[in-house]
Amino acid sequence: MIQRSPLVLGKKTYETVSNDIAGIVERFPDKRFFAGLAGAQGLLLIFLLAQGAIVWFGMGLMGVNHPVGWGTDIITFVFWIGIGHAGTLISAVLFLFRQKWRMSIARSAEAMTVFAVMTAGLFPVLHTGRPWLAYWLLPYPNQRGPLWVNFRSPLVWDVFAVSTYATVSAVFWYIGMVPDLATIRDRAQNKWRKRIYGVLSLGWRGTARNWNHYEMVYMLLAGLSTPLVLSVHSIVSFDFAVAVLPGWHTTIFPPYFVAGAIFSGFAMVVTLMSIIRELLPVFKDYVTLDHMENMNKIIMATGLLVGYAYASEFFIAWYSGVAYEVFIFKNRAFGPYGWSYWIMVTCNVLIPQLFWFRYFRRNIPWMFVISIFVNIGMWFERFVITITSLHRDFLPSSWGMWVPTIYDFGALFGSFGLFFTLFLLYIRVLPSISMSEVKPVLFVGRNDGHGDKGHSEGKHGHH
Amino acid sequence: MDIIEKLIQKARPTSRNGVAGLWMDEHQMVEAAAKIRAAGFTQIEAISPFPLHGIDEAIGIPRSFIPWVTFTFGLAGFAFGTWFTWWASAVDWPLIVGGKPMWSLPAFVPIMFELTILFAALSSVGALIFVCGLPQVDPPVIDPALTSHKFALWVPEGSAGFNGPKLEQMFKELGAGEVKKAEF
Amino acid sequence: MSKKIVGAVVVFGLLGGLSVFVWALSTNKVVIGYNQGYEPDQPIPYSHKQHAGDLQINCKYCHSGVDSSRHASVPPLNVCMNCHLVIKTDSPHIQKLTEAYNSGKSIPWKKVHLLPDHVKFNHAAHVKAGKDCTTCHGNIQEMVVVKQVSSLSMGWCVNCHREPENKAPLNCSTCHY
Amino acid sequence: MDQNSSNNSPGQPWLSLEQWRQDPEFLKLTEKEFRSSPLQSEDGQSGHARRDFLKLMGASLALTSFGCVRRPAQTIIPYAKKPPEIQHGHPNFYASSFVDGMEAFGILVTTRDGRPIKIEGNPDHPANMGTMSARAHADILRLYDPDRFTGAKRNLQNKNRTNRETINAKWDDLDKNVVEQLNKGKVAVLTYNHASPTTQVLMEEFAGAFGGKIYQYDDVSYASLMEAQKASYGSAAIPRYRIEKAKVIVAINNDFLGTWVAPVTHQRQFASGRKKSTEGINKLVVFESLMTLTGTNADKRYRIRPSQSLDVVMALLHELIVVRKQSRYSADDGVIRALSGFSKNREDLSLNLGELADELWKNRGQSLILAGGLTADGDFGVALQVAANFLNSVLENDGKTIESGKAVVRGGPIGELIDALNKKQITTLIIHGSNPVYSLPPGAKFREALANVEMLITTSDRNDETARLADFVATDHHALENWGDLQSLDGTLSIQQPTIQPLHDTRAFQDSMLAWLKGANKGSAKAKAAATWYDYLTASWKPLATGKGSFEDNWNQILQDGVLKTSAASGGGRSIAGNTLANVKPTAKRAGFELAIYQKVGIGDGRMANVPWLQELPDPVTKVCWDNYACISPKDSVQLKVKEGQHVTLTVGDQKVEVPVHIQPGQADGVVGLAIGYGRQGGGKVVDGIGANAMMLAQWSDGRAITAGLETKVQPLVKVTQLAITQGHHVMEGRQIVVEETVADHVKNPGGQVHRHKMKTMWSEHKYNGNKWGMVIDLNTCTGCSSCVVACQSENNIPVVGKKHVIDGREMQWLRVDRYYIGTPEDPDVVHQPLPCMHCDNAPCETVCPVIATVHSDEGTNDMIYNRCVGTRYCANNCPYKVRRFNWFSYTDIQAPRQMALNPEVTVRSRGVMEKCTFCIHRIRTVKANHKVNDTKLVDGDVKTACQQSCPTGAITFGDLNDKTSVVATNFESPKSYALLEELNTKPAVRYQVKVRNTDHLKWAPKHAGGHGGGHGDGHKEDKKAPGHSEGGGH
Repeated sequence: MIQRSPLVLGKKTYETVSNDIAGIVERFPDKRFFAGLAGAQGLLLIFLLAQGAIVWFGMGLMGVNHPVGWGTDIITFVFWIGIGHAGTLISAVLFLFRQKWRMSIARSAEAMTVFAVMTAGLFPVLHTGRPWLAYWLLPYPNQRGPLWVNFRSPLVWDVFAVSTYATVSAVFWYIGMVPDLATIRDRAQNKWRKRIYGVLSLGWRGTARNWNHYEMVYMLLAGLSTPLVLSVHSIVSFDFAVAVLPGWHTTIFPPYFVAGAIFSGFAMVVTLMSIIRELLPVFKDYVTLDHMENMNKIIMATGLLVGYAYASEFFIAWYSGVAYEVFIFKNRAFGPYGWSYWIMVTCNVLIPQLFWFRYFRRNIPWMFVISIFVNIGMWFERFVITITSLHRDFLPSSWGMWVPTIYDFGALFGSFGLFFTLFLLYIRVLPSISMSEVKPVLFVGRNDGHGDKGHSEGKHGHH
Repeated sequence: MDIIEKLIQKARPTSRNGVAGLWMDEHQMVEAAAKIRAAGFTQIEAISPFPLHGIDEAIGIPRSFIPWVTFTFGLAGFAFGTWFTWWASAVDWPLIVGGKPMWSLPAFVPIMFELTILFAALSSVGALIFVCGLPQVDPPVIDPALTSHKFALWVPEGSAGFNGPKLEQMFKELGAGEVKKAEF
Repeated sequence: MSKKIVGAVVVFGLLGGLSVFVWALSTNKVVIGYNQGYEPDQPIPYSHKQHAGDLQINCKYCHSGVDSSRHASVPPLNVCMNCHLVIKTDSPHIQKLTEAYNSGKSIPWKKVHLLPDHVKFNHAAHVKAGKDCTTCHGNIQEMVVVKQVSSLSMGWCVNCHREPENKAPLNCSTCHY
Repeated sequence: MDQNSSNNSPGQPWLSLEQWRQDPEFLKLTEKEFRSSPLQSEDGQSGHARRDFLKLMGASLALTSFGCVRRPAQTIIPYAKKPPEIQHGHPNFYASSFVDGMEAFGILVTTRDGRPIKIEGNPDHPANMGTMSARAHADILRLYDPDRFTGAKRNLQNKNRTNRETINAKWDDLDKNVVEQLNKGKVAVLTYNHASPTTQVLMEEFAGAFGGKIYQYDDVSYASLMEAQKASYGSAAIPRYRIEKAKVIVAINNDFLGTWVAPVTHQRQFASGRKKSTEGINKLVVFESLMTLTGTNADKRYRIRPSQSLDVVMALLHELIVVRKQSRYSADDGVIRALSGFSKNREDLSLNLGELADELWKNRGQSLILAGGLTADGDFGVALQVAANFLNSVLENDGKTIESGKAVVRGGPIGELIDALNKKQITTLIIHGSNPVYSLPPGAKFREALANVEMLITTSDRNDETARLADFVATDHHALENWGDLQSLDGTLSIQQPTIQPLHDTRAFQDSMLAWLKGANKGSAKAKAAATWYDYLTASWKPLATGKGSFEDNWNQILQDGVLKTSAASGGGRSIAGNTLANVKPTAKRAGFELAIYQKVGIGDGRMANVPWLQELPDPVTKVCWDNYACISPKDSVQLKVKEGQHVTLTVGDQKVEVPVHIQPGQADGVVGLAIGYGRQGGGKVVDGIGANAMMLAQWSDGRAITAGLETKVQPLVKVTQLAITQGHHVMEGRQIVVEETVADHVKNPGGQVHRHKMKTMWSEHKYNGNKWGMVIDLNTCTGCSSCVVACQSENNIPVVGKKHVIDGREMQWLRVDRYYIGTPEDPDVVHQPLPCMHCDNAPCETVCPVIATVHSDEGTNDMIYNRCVGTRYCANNCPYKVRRFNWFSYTDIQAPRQMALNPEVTVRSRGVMEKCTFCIHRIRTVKANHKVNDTKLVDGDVKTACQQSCPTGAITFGDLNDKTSVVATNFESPKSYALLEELNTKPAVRYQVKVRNTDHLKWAPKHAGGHGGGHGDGHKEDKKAPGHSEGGGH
């Protein structure tokens, strides 16, 4: 067995772990936090203004037109949904693979998932011409006959997939948080804090019988979330793959989208963790360079997968001999939107190659910059898919161009405001590292006195 | 204020008196639990800030039944998804959509799948909440540190084979840092 | 344990109630938001009970478009005046009618049965299919003030179209275009 | 002089300028004028609230309030006294007539509850046989134009008519002033071609009574054509062209299919010769400078400069008479001498016309030479027409493909009027129906000449350029508000009857003339007996409306028919007056660019340019709307280093205009084209400020506007504007979109060039047991005229979005006509393809709609349920034909009273919903409901879509595909038919029939773009060179 480095630095004990993590919630935040929150809320205000104007005056404020019926809203929807994959992946898939290094980042990654899916979920609603009627997409009994929805439409699949995903990942996140909320409750000196966290913790008592069921449910949720997370981006990719459009109508989309989602999700986790490590230095003990390096390795691997998908799309287009396909891919790379294609390739395939070098994998500023590039690249991937396929399809007469307006920028950048507002609030009011999961692996890789490794290992999923 | 207090008091779960022992080290506690059980104590509760390896065997907790709930409801979700998509599209109001058959089974698979997962996941969580008796309002706390860094064993008075003094004695012998009568 | 039972009863009771409500809504047992029962006062208190009920005037005498047009049409005042030039001319209401007729100003009747603009209903086709006026409008011959008896919701239309004996089309474009 | 009398003093209103400024009554009047100005929307009160039909508006569908607003209550206001012919929910049709330039034809006006909502062609009228031009459809919006004058106006002018104040005039005051002035004599009436015989009689009577003279001026003049007819045949009448009889048609700078003389008739005639695709299909050879609609339909097309038009005719004559020694003139020295004078020009022309000459000679008596039009109306304009007449007579076409026509001369030429004005022989001028101040070249100095009249009266319906100079505006009715009669070029008499009470306080010009005659106590007994113009008209028709019954019966019958069926004159032969070539002299060679002013198919002479439908109608050739622009050839654009939309200054003499450039493939090098009808300053809110007035560059010579062959300097500027172009790309990229066949191929194997696919499906298809609606569009007869586009827009309440939104790619027309270039940008072939919703059996749009807002009916139509739509736009993305249109904003806020033209049968769409072609489902529903109610059976031809009804060439057939005997079913299954993008297996219910080009080889053979295997690599080869403005400024 290879001697591994400790998962948690700083010779923590159970008590100091509680102090560290619950302490973030218990202390009054510093100025940097409020500065960050103000910035995020400024962006959120832009989002509200932009989307409010669009709802009030019409979708025409954005750049969408004929033939490019989908623009920033859908691109950003897919972008955020993609981001929302890393959390469940870390908490569920890595859990099933017994990856102990997931423990300290799982909670924040899950929170990121929930907020990203919330942000994403707004876009399909707001991109419709009549968002106030978006509830018609739900198959609820009604007085129209009743009239149901079209279960053949990928958008209805989306409704089911995204809402199931949002529900399950929120529940997963919350159930995981319950014991930690109980910790905060029991530590609370302030009556109201005790009450609020008392309610949030559902009165969790931590008996062995409860832990028995709890662990089982946690594993079941992880097991259910794994196919779910794969299905969600597969179904989002069906939005495109089920259409007849050249450039959309491809069978490679589900795995390609899932790989891209993991790619972008991990990049976003790296981005967030790089920020939080600076904002809350206590995190440095829990989210160590080893963690970051692991994630960077995954980014590089999925980056290669995505690069493979880009290449195979071109190959298949050529190999199929369908002129429409051939044209659309030539147009992608060398047409009027060719620049976006090359931004995508550079950011997603070329730049992550730096992670072949240990230096870049373990250097926080570098990985921060690279993760930002990956985020940009992944936004442009969806841009390339959406815009370049739509703008020149079957009949040349209906070809056109798409030009963004300030409302497009408002919707895109504003959505970061919503996401970061939620995330920053989460950091301050909820246990941002899973104490009940970190404590069992506290001594992994440590040679100091307390207990032997074997004892604490493999507590989860023992059954 | 008082009203809230009163409401909380009313809604509190019923608790029993018993004897609790508190440990700082989880391994000692697990070993102690096995020994106490061997000594004939029943209805032992082990309280810990995180799940403990080996405690189930130590105090005789059987494997959780929740997977059966998950499976049943997952199946129900699948069945509901299959039936509902068929009924709504082909029976209740059949409409010609894209030249596809009224019952376009391949197109309904995503719905069926998502409903399977949704039903299974929510039922599992529902079962957890039900079986753990959650939510509980202001449950009794033996020691606030039990959700942080301490570990406790607690045996209720009146349980089969209960012997207060013997228990206290054993707790102390097995390394409990603190032994006390406690409501739980 | 008793608390759990109370909780379970409450939860299942709510779920059951919701299901019944939803079932009632979608089968038109209960109607929300469709102005069923709307019964406005008209500028002249014209009584269908008196004209169609007691006097047994055929509906088509006034609503002449009903078997030939999409609209049953509210009669022009000259139809009223066919009789009321001589009948009950001392009534203040009839005097109001006569005045409106003579000045060419007409009467602003309150519309009772209101379909949204995106619904196209053809009276003639329904009359041709053998539907009696009362099927939708209720016992109009007994109404002193006309009241919207049917919900006129889409489900109400569709459920009648679904009856096999009506052989009515169920295309969306039957009514919406 | 007291103030009141000065106000009313007709002779010197401009002298009272200072006085009336202090007059409170006048101030009040001016105030009122501005308050009730047509530019402000709240004039509903004074304008038309009093109209009867509006009482019904409350009941008849609050059209603009689409949505679910339930209460507060609406009211039903029935008629007090219902006119017996009106039944709520049923349209009434009134036969009437329409005149546009030289063209007059019969129309049927659909009215709902007393308001006209749509104009259709009158099937009984021989000129159009039920079909229509785009402009005729647009006439309905001219009726509801908010910029119309709401009554008589008076302008208080200063001495030079450069400054004025407009006030409302009372008709009585106006009449008093006018009559007083008329009694002074020296009267002239300047009229347009109103095409009305009875109006002409009245006008002549009127002019005679006041010792005046009638002059004629049309915004687009056919003076040179008529002059040449007179020179060649002794009569200035425009002849009747029998294009359907011609096997070879040669058009020399003549856009007879688009704009010249009577395009609707010409299109039908041309198409009937086109339909004979297996035997004797006609051949159209076009020589032209610009790319016109006619040029796009050419089988063989030559590019010439405008000044070479005459050379082409003379070269053909030379080939026939001198080279081939054919015809009776082969020994005529005079003719040969005239031809020899052109040897230098023939050399410059350097076209090999021998083959064409042979073909013409072979088909003599079955050929037709059409020449001239604005684009060839240079100083050689008359000579060109004379030569063309001569060529036609050499080819023995007189009496066969050309018959003598009815004269349409309404008065003396305008040149004489200007002379008379300058000589101060006229003190009172009445201008009726034309706008010479706008459309005469500056060189005519008409505006200056007007300073010499004491009183100028116009009948303008708006505050246009001419009306602004008038003292009185005796605002005329719109034609749909007025009685009248029209005579079309073939002599057919038709009736124009009002279909609505006048919307405003306007008066028919004929009534004005009668009133003024009465006021002066003059005129014939008939005029004196006539209380109204209607009386005068019926009195005049007494001798015509003969038949079995009484006059009333016959008159009513004529009103019902709309046309006097016995009146079409049979055309006669005619003979040319010998050698008419003596005066035909070679034209001087031009240096640099030659100007070619032209008419657009949609805008025409600009008379209806304030109708937004026409502004937004993409030009059939350029696909640009909302602008005029300088067309230059691709080669010239390279030389001048200008790009699409870059501004240039065009300079002719000392006149300049600044316009953006449009690079037009197929245009002759060294030519710059500019459309008329733009640069208006008084046309109305829609048109004002758009483009530049092309006539500013035209010259005035010999009483004729010279609009072509003028040496022009083209100077590029820095400024670039985007042109609103509706088509994104202009070549087919090697895809099977429009399939062309040569005649030889087509005869051997019709449809043989179509690459067909064997499609397999995974599941059984749905059965359509009742009706299954389908459409076939014959690309061979479609000329691209775009009449269908406006017909659809009018029928289906389709909004107009404006230039900005068209540039953004948000045009709303449900039916678009795609135009593709084939071959090189220098010399492409052109094809047109109307593209409605395909109503695919396997519709991709339906599959992806989450809320079932678009589904199939059991009659095979793809229905769009607006009220269910939430607007995801997924359907539009997934439509391979891109026919779906989204309401990006709320387009329901239509300026009053234009909303009165809305069709109550069709739901007005709100913001955020998708819409598209419905196959006119409301017409299907109405017809089927009527059959049900009347216990009758649906037969083929009962249901016509709006586009089908409007198509002048009958290229669109529609009906029940399950009825195997129907025309559409036969066409649908014909081997000539193919489904667009068949390889996608969408199974469209619309099919196209191949285009046949009467040529030996095509410029490009369609390659197949879909599925099976390789071999398509070289499919784009030719296209590489093909013209493509890539994105061309649109979108």
